[in-house]
Amino acid sequence: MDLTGAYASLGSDLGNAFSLVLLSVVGLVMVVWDSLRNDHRAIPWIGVAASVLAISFELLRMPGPAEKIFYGLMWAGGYASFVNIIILAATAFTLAISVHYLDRIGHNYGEVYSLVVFASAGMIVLGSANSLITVFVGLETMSICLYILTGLVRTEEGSVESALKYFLLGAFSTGFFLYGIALLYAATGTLYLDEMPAALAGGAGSEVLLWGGVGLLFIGFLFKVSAAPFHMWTPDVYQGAPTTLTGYMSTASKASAFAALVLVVYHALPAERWMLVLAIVAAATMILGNVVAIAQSNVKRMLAYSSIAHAGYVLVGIAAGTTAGYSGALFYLLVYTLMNIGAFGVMAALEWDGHVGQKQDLDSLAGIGYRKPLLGVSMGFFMFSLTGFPPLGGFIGKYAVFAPAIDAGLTWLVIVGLLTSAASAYYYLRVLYVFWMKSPEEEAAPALDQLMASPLSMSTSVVLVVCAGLLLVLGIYPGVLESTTLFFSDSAAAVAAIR
Amino acid sequence: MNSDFLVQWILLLPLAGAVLNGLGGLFLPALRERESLFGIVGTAVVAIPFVLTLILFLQYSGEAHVTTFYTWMAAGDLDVSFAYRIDELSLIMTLVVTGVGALIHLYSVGYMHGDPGYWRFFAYLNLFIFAMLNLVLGDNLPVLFLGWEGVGLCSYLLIGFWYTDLKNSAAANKAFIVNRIGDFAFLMAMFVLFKELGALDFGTILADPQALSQSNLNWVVLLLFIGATGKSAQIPLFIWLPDAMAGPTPVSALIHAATMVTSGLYLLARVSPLVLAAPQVMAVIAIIGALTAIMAATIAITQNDIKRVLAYSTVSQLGFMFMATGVGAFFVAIFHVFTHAFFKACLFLGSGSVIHGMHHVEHELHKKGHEGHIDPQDMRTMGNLRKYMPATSTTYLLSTLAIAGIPLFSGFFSKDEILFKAFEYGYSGNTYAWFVWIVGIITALLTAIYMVRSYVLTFRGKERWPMADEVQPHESPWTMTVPLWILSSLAVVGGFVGLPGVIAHGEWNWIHHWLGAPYGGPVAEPVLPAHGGGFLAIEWGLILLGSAIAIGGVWFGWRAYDRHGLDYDRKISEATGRLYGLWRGKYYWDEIYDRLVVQPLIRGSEKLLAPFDEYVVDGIVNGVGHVTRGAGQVLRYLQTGRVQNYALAIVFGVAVVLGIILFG
Amino acid sequence: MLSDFIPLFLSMVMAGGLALTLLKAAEIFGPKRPNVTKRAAYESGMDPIGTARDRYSIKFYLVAMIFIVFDVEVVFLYPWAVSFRDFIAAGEAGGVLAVVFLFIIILGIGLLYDIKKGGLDFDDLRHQREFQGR
Amino acid sequence: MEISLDWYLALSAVLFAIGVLGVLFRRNAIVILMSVELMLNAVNLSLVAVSQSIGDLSGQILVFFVMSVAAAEAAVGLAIVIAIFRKKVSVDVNDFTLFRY
Repeated sequence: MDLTGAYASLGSDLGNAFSLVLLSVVGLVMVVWDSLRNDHRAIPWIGVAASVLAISFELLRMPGPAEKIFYGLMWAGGYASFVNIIILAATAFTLAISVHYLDRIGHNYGEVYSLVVFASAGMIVLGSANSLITVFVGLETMSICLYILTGLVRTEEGSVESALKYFLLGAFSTGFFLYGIALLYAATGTLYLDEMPAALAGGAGSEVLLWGGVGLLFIGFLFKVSAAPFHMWTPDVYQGAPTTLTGYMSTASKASAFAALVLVVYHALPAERWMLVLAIVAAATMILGNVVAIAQSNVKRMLAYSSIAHAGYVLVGIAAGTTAGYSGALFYLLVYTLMNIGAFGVMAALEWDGHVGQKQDLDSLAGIGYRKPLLGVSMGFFMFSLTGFPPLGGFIGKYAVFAPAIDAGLTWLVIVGLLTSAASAYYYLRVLYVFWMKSPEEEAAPALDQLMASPLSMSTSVVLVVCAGLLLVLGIYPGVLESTTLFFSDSAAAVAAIR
Repeated sequence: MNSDFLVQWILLLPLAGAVLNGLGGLFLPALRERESLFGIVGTAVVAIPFVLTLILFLQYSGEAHVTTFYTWMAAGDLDVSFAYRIDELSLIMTLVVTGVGALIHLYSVGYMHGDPGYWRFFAYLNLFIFAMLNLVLGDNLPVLFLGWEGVGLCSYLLIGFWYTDLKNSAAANKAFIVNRIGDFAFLMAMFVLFKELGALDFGTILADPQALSQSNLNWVVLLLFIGATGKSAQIPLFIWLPDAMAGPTPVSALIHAATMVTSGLYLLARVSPLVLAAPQVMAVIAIIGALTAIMAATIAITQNDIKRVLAYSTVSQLGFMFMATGVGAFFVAIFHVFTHAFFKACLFLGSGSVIHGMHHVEHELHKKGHEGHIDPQDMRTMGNLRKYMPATSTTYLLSTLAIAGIPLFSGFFSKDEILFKAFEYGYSGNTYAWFVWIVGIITALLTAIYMVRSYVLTFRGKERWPMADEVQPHESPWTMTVPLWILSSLAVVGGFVGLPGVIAHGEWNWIHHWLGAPYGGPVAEPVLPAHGGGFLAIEWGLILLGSAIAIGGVWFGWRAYDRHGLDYDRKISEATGRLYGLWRGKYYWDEIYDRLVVQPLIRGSEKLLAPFDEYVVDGIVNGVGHVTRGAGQVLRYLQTGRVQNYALAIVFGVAVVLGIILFG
Repeated sequence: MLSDFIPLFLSMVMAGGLALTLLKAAEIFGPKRPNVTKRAAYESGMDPIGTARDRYSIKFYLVAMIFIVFDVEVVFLYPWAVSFRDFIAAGEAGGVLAVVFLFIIILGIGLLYDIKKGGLDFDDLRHQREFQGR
Repeated sequence: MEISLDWYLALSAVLFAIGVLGVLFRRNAIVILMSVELMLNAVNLSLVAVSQSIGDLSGQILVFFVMSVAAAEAAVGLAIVIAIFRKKVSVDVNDFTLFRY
């Protein structure tokens, strides 16, 4: 075997994968720091600084051409940069809002932050993968960190229980996912995504192995993005996990899993056979998520079902099977990340020691808007955006995924989407109604006063304002949407050049 | 001055006011006590745009001017820009919105004094002005729709302003839900237009009505009209407006009388070339308008709540305007919008002043240990207020005469023009217009009667509240009376902008020349056959008839109620028998909706599903909501909490996915 | 084309059938003649004292777990060892050594964390309490 | 005698199915964990067999990753099971239904 020049491209590869390398190194530094100093004050801010640095790198890298790095295992630039920005932003926001929250619930350990950073590194691998190996490694790095984070509050029965559920079902779905990889490998003879079309064109493998493999592969993704009927872990896990980390799970991990799904269908599967499956799953997901969310009185659980519903909207864009649909889905993920991190951030700030807040019952939060105006106003932004009201980002996002689906002939799916998102207004606006238009109950007053005594932390306020502001900017200047379309022509050109 | 610059500030100032008042009040609780600050900011950000609009108006060259700030979304065919159109129609609407708006803001400074939500009120009101300006200035349907939704939202927030009272919240919800039905029709119309024409800006869609097939055109106009019935309170969607009186009175004056409720008329006038090309739909519009007008007028006669009388009067007057629209007289509809804005705003503000006074009475009575509770809005406890509130009384009387259509007052010119146009349209061979005309004549008579009734019961006769010799109301502060005086003077002279055709052959009908398409304006008109020389005599005859009806109505009402007071209601009720019950019961619209739509939905879902206790609110969408909620209640029980059931679901999903992908 | 799916069906049926059959078979055919002696725990012929389900110290478990993880990670060194000669031949020994050392350093950091957090301390009660208390 | 690829794939399918059924029907959380491991190893078998039959090494590389990931998963999984055993003194998954509906 000739290995001459095996490391020739290592330097430029490491440069291209700056965010990944930075996060991994910073994660290790955080572990070392935590072991030697046991000082959890500085640790989260190292992570925030690294994420911000990585975001600025990716912003500069994004307009450049997409390249394959590490022997074609991963992509860098363009599409990958955009996905990395979503993940890194979610990471930075989560680290910043977690500090105060974890302090209050008494579980502020250095490990938490390094686990978040490691999970993000896994997500970056997943979201820019060009090989099923990297998809698997990224997915598992992310998942294992998330299992631990879910069970962070070991002393709470609910937290451990949700960790167990998440772990068992996650491992179960990983089994199917891996089996899908094996079948696809048997059918195409390669694990590289962009080599699959050529292998299929050569007539290799049998139809059953191929499509069985694709189906099982989808299961893994659909589980991670909590699409129906693979969603059932979501409400239980989201309710049990620490609130800020729930926000992180519901956004960054979904974004990267969706990004990988788009990479798979865009690079590896030119045929249209999978469109119907995704369309049906999308319809089921939207209906189930929105309808059950209406019946919830616990805000965290309601937001969990809402995040299921939003996975459905993203799937609509992907099911369209066009580059416009993929770029719409990407844009939606960006918007969704901002609004969901924000919504969970508000709920985390409203969770306080005392009977009322911990239950996260909607009615216990009556009239909070006037007492904590920043939380009330920013929650207004997030809820309106989640509902899809103009001029906020959520509206543009819905447009971005629904319009390509109509072009692709999936009108029935879009009608389902529009009807269910109209129904979603009921439960989102009910939150605002309770926040602003309802007077608090007498018995809740002492607990509320206790909450008022603890001021909002600076970092939380900044994150909420930034999220709300970005939603408004994306809603008023949706130019970003057009730029996401470019990734696909870019990548396609790059693929063509390599072939 | 550069008109782009002016338009920009006309729009931005109210928005800035809303943001400043809202954020300032929210985040700086210490500031909330300083009412004058919010009042001054709130009023100035509407008054300055009024001045800017005046400048625009005076330097208007006769050419429509479109200002595009930036393109919001451009994807494929769809191009949505923040573009605003300055032309004759939008200018006149902007003048009304900012002018009347500024006066009402000024009035609110006094009216809302002492309310803990003072800052919130001005923030909402400013936001409303911003949304309304988007509605009237927008150059394409999406921007118009943005404003349309915005005013709906502000209306919701302001009706439910005193949200601690559950009744107000219910009224706000009702308005919101009913309006959503209209909005849905509006959206459908936009969808059809976009699908057929590929554009939504007025320049393109109005360029050629023939670009649409006749059936599509009919649908578009009908759907837009349904949208208009929601916002402008026509049959069958008018039921929210009387309940909307739960909001503070300046809100009723601004939103539910002068501006927002006329937006349906504005919309139809804006797309008048399309409407004219759909004559069948025009007939529907005219007949609905006529029926609404007479129905609301008959209800108004029986009401005792001063604001409800005015609310039904508004519904009735809006019916008049739709009558005009239905007979192709769009500019007359806008003319009536214009005059109605003055006298109805004045009437509402006057009633607010009265309520202000009666609140004082209630307060004093309470202090003196009086046991009973009086309703400060009930005319039965008022009487002889002109002695205590002379300014309010005079201005209310002037506006009453204006709405009744006494010659030379503003209402006379606009209402008479509507009746004349209906007659002329019928004369030109459109049979339904005769019906409209006759209904219009009767309604005009009823209008004069119920308005005089409300004036006489409130301001004349004897004091009817308890302990009247000890406790008396007093006149409101100047911030409230000044707007009353200004509005009432406008209500008196405002009609001279549209002198009837018999004078100088219509040459002095300024508003016709300003708006009408034959003179280069944006509002289309039907081409009617030329009439013979005798028609001038008919026109004079109609004017005399109109004057006679108005004077007769006022004379009758005055005689009846000044002499007999409240007793006369009983006489009317005896004379009309069962009909009176129907009127008093408001034709049982609410009950019918409840029986036919709301109850079946609720009962159906209750029988099928587990009992749910909360949020049993009336309203059609809430009924649907119950069904959806019910489904949610059932589906959530799939979530058993057992990990192996979830795993089973995954396996089921695997089977489905593989099944579809392998065999599908 | 349906014939294409026959192998899939067959393998599905076989898979499901065999699994169920084996589970059931053990239950049905397995002879069951329990008596007291048979049901007792085997403790080198002595009578069992107390329950066999005494809980062990968590430390055993911790060490076992750490051992498994580190043990399995070593699997990545095998391909390296096998192809090391090829790398030397290609003149890339430095590069591959650097990469492997990086790998080992990362494992080392894991070990460092473990030691510092008291995962390997059997006798230091202070550490133990801190570690378990969380 | 050469054993054809189909037999490896069939064996792998059988093992995988046993794993799935184990997850679905066993109550003990640790046995469920073992069943999951069985599923992963069934896949490993396929991967190695396919890799061998088409003469491509990447399948076997993936197997290394699967093995190390499985070890890490087992560590985390057992830690979670221990944590929940301390709270509820049970490893029966049907006892863990605090969150539902």
